[in-house]
Amino acid sequence: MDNSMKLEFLSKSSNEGFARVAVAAFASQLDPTLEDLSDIKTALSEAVTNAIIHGYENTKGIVTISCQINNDTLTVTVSDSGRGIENLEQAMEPLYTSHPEMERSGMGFTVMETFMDSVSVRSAPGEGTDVTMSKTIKGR
Amino acid sequence: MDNSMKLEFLSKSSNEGFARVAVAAFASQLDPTLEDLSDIKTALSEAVTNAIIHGYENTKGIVTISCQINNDTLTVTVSDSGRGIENLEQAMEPLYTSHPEMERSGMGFTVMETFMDSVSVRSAPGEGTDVTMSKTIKGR
Amino acid sequence: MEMRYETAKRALVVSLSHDLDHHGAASLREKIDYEFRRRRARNIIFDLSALKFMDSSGIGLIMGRYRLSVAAGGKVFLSGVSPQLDRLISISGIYKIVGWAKSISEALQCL
Amino acid sequence: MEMRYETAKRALVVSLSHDLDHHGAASLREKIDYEFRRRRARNIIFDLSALKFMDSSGIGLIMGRYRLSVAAGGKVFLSGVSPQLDRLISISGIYKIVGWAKSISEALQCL
Ligand SMILES: Nc1ncnc2c1ncn2[C@@H]1O[C@H](COP(=O)(O)OP(=O)(O)O)[C@@H](O)[C@H]1O
Ligand SMILES: Nc1ncnc2c1ncn2[C@@H]1O[C@H](COP(=O)(O)OP(=O)(O)O)[C@@H](O)[C@H]1O
Repeated sequence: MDNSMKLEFLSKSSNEGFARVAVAAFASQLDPTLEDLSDIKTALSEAVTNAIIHGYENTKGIVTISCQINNDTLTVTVSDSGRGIENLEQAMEPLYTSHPEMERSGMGFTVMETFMDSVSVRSAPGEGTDVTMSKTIKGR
Repeated sequence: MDNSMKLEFLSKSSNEGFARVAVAAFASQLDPTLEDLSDIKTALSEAVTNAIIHGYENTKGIVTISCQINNDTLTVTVSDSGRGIENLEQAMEPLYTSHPEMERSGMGFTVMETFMDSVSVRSAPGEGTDVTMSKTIKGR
Repeated sequence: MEMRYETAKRALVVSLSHDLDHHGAASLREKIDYEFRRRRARNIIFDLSALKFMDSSGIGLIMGRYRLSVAAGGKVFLSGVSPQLDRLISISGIYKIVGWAKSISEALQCL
Repeated sequence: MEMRYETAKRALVVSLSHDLDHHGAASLREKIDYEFRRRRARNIIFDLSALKFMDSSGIGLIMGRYRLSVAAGGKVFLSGVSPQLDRLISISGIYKIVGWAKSISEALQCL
């Protein structure tokens, strides 16, 4: 492993911006383009927001972000120990959201899949959710 | 406690800049001035650099940064489980450095004390060092 | 965010800045809806040229304002869309329901 | 970082940018010392106007270059010092041994 970091913070929405900046600063070591960085921030923001609003349902919990750099690849895992996902297939469908009344668009997982090279989700109801995403930064 | 975060990363010098950006992004929630932010980044950079070069002596280890916001006060603890400090009084003297050949200036602790409101150090030889610093951000 | 109202076109022009994420969306929504109702507006133009970051919470915000305008017999336009934002908005599919314009004035002309 | 050599004053002008911390200091030191010796320079002017961040590793770097210049019978000047940097440099005490100038040209005149 070339480099790694782990970030834990309270499930407050005011930490969403902080989490994006921290992960982008870590990812900068791969010399990404501005577009790469924006992709990473957007995908991360989706996963962190989901942990806060769906995982912990706006109650107090800890969100954990682990990042690794291996060669040119950044791997990011966003974890919560919140309510978990009962029907993962349905959750990952574009436009599906369990909270339309909160004006969620149901596009979170689709955005992660579009902006990262790979996304995998492990979730158990009552235990929590881990979302692992990776992206390879092509040398310029 | 209003907000808190914990950051762990490998003791690589390339993480010094990342650590500064992450802590500054977290501290931004207190609406600090640019001068406050610069003070916090500078003090943090001293403590993180010390953990990497003195604590772990450039070998592989984990540096941990814990941050808390209580009302207007930011408290930051930088910890390593490296070699520790034998003579703390001497270490904290301005201009004292155990590594003049690495062009260390011996000003690290003095900078932390000047740029933060309080600094306290707990260290045990062979076990590691915790540096805790705090700064109150005056409302503008 | 800054808002202004174009009476002739009954259009609320919402200029977004900084980051549009879940954290900021709720208060933006409240302010926009308040102004929309107070002015008895029909149309909304989102000027995104000064926006630094947006994720799918922004898509949700735009979709919600679309419903509001449609209910008032109006339209929603987006202007100042950067290439990066364009990718996000494209995959969301909302270009099927909201208009796109190069600038605020072009959007006003389309109304 | 950018360097240029002022032959008339035997001065190496080092313009620093971005962040000067422990991570970057070693390679900067190597490059400056190489150029200093290659040019048979005597004096060093550090232009700090584009520097975004510096901690005590920068103080160590400047002190080390001071030793190099003194050994060659020369001086070190700092120019473009922001108020924030000025506080750091003041507490370090190095203003006792290095000069200060508003600009590179003023520093050159002092040599
Ligand atoms: N961390 C999580 N914990 C629990 N449920 C989740 C989590 N992440 C996503 N979900 C579920 O998956 C659904 C789809 O997520 P997503 O595609 O991000 O859309 P949105 O966030 O807009 O609802 C959510 O509405 C929620 O029901
Ligand atoms: N985390 C640490 N682990 C072990 N020793 C330390 C640590 N931090 C500081 N020291 C000791 O204290 C001395 C003084 O530290 P400091 O004032 O930061 O100056 P400098 O880093 O320039 O040497 C160091 O030279 C080192 O011997």
